[in-house]
Amino acid sequence: MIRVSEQPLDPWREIVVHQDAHPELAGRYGATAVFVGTMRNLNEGVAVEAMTLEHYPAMTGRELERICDEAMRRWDLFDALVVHRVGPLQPDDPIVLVAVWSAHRDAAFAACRHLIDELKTRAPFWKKERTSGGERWLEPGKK
Amino acid sequence: MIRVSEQPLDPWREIVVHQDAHPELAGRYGATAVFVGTMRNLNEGVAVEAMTLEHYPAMTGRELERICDEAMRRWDLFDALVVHRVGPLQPDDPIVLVAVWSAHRDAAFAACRHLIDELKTRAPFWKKERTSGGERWLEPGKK
Amino acid sequence: MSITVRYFASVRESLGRGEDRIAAAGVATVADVWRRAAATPLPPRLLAAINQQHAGLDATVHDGDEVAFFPPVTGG
Amino acid sequence: MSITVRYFASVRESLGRGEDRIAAAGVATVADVWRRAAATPLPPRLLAAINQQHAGLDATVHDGDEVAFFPPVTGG
Repeated sequence: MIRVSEQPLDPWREIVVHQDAHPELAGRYGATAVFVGTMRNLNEGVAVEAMTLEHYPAMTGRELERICDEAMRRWDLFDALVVHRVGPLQPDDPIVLVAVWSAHRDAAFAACRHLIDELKTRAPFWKKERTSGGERWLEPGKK
Repeated sequence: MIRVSEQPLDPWREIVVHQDAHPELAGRYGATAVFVGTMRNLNEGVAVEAMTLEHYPAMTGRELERICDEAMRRWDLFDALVVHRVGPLQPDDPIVLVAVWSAHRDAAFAACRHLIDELKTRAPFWKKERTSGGERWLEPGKK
Repeated sequence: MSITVRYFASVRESLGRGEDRIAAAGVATVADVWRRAAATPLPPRLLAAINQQHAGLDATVHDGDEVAFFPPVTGG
Repeated sequence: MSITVRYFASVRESLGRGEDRIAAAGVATVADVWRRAAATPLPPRLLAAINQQHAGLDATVHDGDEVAFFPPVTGG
């Protein structure tokens, strides 16, 4: 399942809500791998005050669905969840949640890593950060 | 931080509590990688009714500390959290939580994977499961 | 009919607008759309999508398509 | 003094007890401890610890040590 949120993202609550909504999976998965990306207050040595996340609404959902579908086909997963924040953000705000559920950990880790890498490469989101020196659009960054 | 718990484990709440207890890290980490191992109701095709997790109390804490210390030295992490359940368990009960916080995702994924692999190889826990055919001690299993 | 052209992030800010609409006549590829609509040289590392799917600058554009231009993505 | 010997999981159940205490005299290695305390052949894939740290069966044991025997671990 994928979702784009203009509201603050509570990734740990998202997971609980998602699991509660899928009782048919309870007892089936043995491995849950999760990645959460969080806004840092420092980027390349410069203090970051705030950030705006722009996206291409008509494309974002489709692209995230495509990325998830691909992971579900490639690995033996029970489920995958991707939630991405857009709009204005503050340091320490969670930006993205990727969670996958599978029987064993090999598939869970590989799929979770693949999902966030694909998302960062292909999903149409752009970060603009504000520092004391003004605003700047980010370049694709460190892994 | 490591902890062994005889009480039911709520991994998502553990993460929130841990993060709340470490406000000095807020805004510093950009990547959180988490693994949760959960009791399955099926193992090698056989329905599992219940499980008991035995451990070697005097050794468990030391071994988990050693595994965490090693990961903190090897990767650029802000923090690592390992919580492991012991005692009687039911299917769908979380067994283990591994969470790591770092600036970027390469270190977070690598350390999280290393921690759970080391834990499964070296930490003195043993699972005994109960099926309709009786009880049996598990063999080291699939990844 | 026509082609809808959309711009995002730094591309949108550079051009000072988020959208254009151009006639489809004489437009064959994504690069043609850029030259017609933006009327500036192709920026380095420009990415594009046709109807909300990633597309190369040499991909074929059809009447009625939505073509989007944007810089490398930085989500996650 | 003496050596405390502890057994866990299937090893404990096979022997029917969780702990032994043996005299240190004549005991040099972890394997010696097993032979003296368990008085059965060394099981395949037996693991051991000395003072709560993993140790090989040929590791040296000292008076006062706690030596533990257990099967391959299956936590996580």
